[in-house]
Amino acid sequence: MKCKSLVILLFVCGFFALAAAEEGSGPPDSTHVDSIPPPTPVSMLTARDSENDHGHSVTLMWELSTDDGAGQNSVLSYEIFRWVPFFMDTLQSIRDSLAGAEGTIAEQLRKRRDQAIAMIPGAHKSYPEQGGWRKIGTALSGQSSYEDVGVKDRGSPDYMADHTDYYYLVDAVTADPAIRAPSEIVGPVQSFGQFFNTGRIPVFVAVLVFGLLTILFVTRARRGAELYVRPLAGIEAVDDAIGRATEMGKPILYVLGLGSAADIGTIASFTILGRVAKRVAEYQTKLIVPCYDPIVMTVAQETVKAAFLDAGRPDDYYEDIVYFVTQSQFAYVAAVNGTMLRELPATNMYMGVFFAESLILAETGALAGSIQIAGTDQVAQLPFFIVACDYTLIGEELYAASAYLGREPILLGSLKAQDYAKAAVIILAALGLLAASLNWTAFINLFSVTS
Amino acid sequence: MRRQIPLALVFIFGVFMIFQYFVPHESSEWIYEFLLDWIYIIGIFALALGIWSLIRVSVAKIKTRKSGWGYPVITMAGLFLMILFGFTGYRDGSWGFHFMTAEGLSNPMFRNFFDYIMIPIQSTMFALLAFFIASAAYRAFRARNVLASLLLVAALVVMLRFNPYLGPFGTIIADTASWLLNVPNLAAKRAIIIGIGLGMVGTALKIILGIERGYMGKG
Amino acid sequence: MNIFDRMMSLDRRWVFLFLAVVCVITYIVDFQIPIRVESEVRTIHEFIDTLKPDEIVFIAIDYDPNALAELHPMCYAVMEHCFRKNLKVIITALSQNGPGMAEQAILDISDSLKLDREYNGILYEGREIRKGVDYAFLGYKPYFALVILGMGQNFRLPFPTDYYGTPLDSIPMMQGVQNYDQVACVVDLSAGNITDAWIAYGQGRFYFPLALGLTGVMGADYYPYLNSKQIFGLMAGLYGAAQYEELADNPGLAKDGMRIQVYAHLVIIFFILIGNIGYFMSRSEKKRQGR
Amino acid sequence: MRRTTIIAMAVVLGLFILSWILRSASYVTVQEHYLIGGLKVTFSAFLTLAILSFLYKDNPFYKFAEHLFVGVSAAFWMSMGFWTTIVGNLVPRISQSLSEFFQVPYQPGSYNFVYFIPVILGIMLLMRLSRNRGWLARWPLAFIVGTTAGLNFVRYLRSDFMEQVSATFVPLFVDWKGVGYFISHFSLSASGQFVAIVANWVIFLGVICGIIYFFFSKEHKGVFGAASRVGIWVLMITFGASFGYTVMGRISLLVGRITFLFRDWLGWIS
Repeated sequence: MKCKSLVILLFVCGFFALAAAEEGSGPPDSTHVDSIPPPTPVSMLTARDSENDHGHSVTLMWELSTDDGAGQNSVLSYEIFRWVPFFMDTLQSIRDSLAGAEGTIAEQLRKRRDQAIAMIPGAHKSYPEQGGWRKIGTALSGQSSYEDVGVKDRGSPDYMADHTDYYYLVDAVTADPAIRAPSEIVGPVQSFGQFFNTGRIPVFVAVLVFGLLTILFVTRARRGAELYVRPLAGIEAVDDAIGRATEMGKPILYVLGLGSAADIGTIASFTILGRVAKRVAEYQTKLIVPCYDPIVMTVAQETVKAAFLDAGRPDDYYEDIVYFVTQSQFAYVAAVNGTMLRELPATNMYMGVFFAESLILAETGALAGSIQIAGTDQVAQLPFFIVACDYTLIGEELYAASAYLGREPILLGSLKAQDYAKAAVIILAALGLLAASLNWTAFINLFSVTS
Repeated sequence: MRRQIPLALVFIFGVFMIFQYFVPHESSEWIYEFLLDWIYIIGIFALALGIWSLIRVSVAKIKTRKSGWGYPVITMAGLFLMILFGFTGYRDGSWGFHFMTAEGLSNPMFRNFFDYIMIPIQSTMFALLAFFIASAAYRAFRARNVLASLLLVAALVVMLRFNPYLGPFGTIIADTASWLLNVPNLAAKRAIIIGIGLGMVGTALKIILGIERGYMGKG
Repeated sequence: MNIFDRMMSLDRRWVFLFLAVVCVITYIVDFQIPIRVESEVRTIHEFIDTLKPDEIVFIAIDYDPNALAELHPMCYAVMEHCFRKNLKVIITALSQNGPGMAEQAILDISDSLKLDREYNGILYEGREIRKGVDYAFLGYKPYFALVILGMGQNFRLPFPTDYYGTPLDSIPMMQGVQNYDQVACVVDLSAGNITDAWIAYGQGRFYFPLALGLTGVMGADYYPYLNSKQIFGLMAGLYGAAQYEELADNPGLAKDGMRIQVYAHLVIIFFILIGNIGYFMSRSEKKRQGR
Repeated sequence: MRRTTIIAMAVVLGLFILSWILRSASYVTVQEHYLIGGLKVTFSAFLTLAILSFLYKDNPFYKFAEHLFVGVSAAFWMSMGFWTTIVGNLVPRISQSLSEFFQVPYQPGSYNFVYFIPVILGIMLLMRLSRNRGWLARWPLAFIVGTTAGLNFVRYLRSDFMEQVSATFVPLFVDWKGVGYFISHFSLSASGQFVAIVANWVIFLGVICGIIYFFFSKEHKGVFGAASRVGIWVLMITFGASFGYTVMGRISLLVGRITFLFRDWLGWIS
């Protein structure tokens, strides 16, 4: 809920930034509106550089007007003003002429613009001479802060340069825009970018802990420590399925899903494909891999080719084992459906990222009488695979599958690291529950990532 | 060399992206945006490879003249017609290499193919799910054991949540259904998501460290 | 193969056929099904039903065409109910495509109001509803949060004129109507974050009775507001709309949709039961034969 | 066999033409020729039925629609990708003359040279087609995989791990307010602290047991095994409930197609 209202606030603020740029839509005919007594202004207005950002931003905070939500209850919004030197109009005029310019003139104008941008900090030094107050945004009643991020375009007169002195004031505004109360002026304040985001320290610690755990267990595994892994039905089925396909003389269909090569789920699927392809090559069974994403297709071709090489059968590899269909969800599904009913594969494997098509594929496969093994990290599609497939790797099991299939100690070692992390989660959850019940907020705050 | 350089690239870019996350400074954000743009651009080159693969597979099927060789001809016809519509257009009084104009698409046939071929097939494929969800339910919801029974009962309760013919049980079922959807659902999803998070993080780390190279065909 | 084995392994094409036939029949044949009504919809209906003639209901039509299927039926049901009860209605549309939705609803409801109808055993005579007398459509203004806040002071601040350009002061039904204080309740029909603004900046600040109409997916997120009494009623999705139609005895789009849904669900449940009966019977049969 | 196929084809063709004539006759719009309008609706309906026929069995009509869809959609995304990414994003950054050719505004900038890197990487990717230089294609792939692995590493650590863990930090002490209503009505929708606390307990235990189910390196025996068993129960209940919940949305999709066939095409319902 909190998150949702925050989104609204941002949304509204964004609109107001636009509104400030336009302005103009003046007060309506307010003859029939009762006259409103002037409200009290905001107090304790402060301005400072926004934390943990890339600069170009100043955060204002204040205490609400006593007439906001209380007192006369007349304050509807706060208008934020920044002192802007007339020099910024020069920037605007350069921008205007740049819009229509071409060739060498544009080149010169661009140079002039860059010079002008370099002069922004100097121009702000002239405060309070040679400039004026400009409305830069609005905060709704009840809000006691505002983040001024200016405009990202460096040529714009609203661009906020770093290391520049800015001055602000905030008006408490009533329903009648003419009736308002200005605050005191704050400034100078400068904005600048940070090199480390302190709000993300908890994530940083987690990265370190997790990285060290993984490296620790991988090195231990490399030294040859015995590691137990519990059996997973879906994984054991893979070998049987390949054997079955060989006996029946029918192909194996491997679907990588709709993910791109950027999805870790797809990358995990490549590894599984590699293992499957190797065994397929050994057994000399036919493999079919239709692809949705062209990059995924390219990687899958590499994977399968190398697997055939590994199995000592490079001559059996041909390019069209892995082929591209189309990058359209349902066209891809239509084609894979057709393949399933025409080639009648002994086994269908669905590994990777899937969306609504999961059930269409799995039901058609069941119709064709194939054994089906699925694995996905898309929580919403798990129910359909569970219902329609013979074996399903649920979430994390998909990632564990590559280690299981390879039985390599190094990969199994990293599974151990994941298990320790899970144990840590359980302990933390228990502690967190105590903390929440006893109102021990310090502990809870350890985990809050603020930006 | 042929294997080492790609692995080094993976390591360098992987580590860079991790550090980038903690550095809010402008220069770090610029590089981040550049890198994301690059991926899209490389993706288009890859798409050319994809289309090439589609054409090759289709042509190979046509050449064999085995039964059904006519269908790849339809694929190719659709492909080349749509490419023709997508890359030619009418603007400023002449036909040429255009796509959009101020009035919209410069070749209206592109839009027509989208509206009257792609849309109806796409939405019908999607609508097939209504049938498949029914057949999957019939086939799989059997009370064979504890797990299957739980699956079955939960699905039945939720499917009956707005059924008007249940009399006094209606409210209880509706309440139970919404409780199931809000409470255990949240628990299970969270457990799965934490597991997925760990699996993803572990896999990503293994990729960056070069332990997991299955995607390069080296297990 | 005995009957139970057959029940267990029906060709799935029977399932497809049965489902298709049921969906098409329930789509084409217009018959009524009962709808079980939940208390959160009943409160809305009761509230509006017990208002006296000429009281004002404020209907905020804040959705776009993509949520039309779920929210339009609610809008029709509530609006028709208000007009039949001789209430007056103020309408705003704070989402970009809202005015189109609102105008369509007003047009259709005016047509429907011309007919004599009997609802819940009471005969309502057909009548002409007039712009400015029975309803005022204020239109669309950007920055919904500010508009909601502004209307708390006076409707004339964000809307000096109505959607058609008539100054609010020349609209008969707006005489003496300043702000939410003169309105009996606000019904917000929205598919997005405008709902939050109505709760936070509208109800949270001016304390008028607020009821919500939402899409089915959003529903669960807003139940807490019912418990905290910030809203007095809530309709979620097609089912919520169907409940209102049921209460108002005015079957429409939502009940049509629910009819198909209920029967389609029953078909699926029917096949699940058949499969399970077959499974258990053939298993016990086999056990018996085994002995 | 062959003859029945031909008859079926002829019947469908006849119906198609009949529908075309009837639709055209009742087509009213001034924007386009009525024969074109009739053809559009008829062809859409034909494709819709062709896909639906797949439910009976694979057949030539489905194959036709499928193959047509694959070709058209592949070209659709290729055109869109070319015009938005190459022309919209790349060309304005790297070449003035090409920008003028495509009539897009040229956007010079001092860092634009970096946009040649993805072009080079893209060309390396195309090297796959060459027999000897195919290994070069691994470089761009390594770039993509490395970048996204790093990107996902931290982001998922945060969103799927840290934030989910801290979301389980909820108070679990029982507050007996509201227990009376819960018992008297046995209603899970009852408001009040008690039901909320029960929900918190269920969520907490469900999460713990669910996580235990995912342990790989420990045998699921004894207490641990029992917890893991509860974990998979919770998962199954959830999967069942989600499945049941999805039915409504899927039926709506079907109703959408029924509406198209019966209203827009056949014109039976207004």
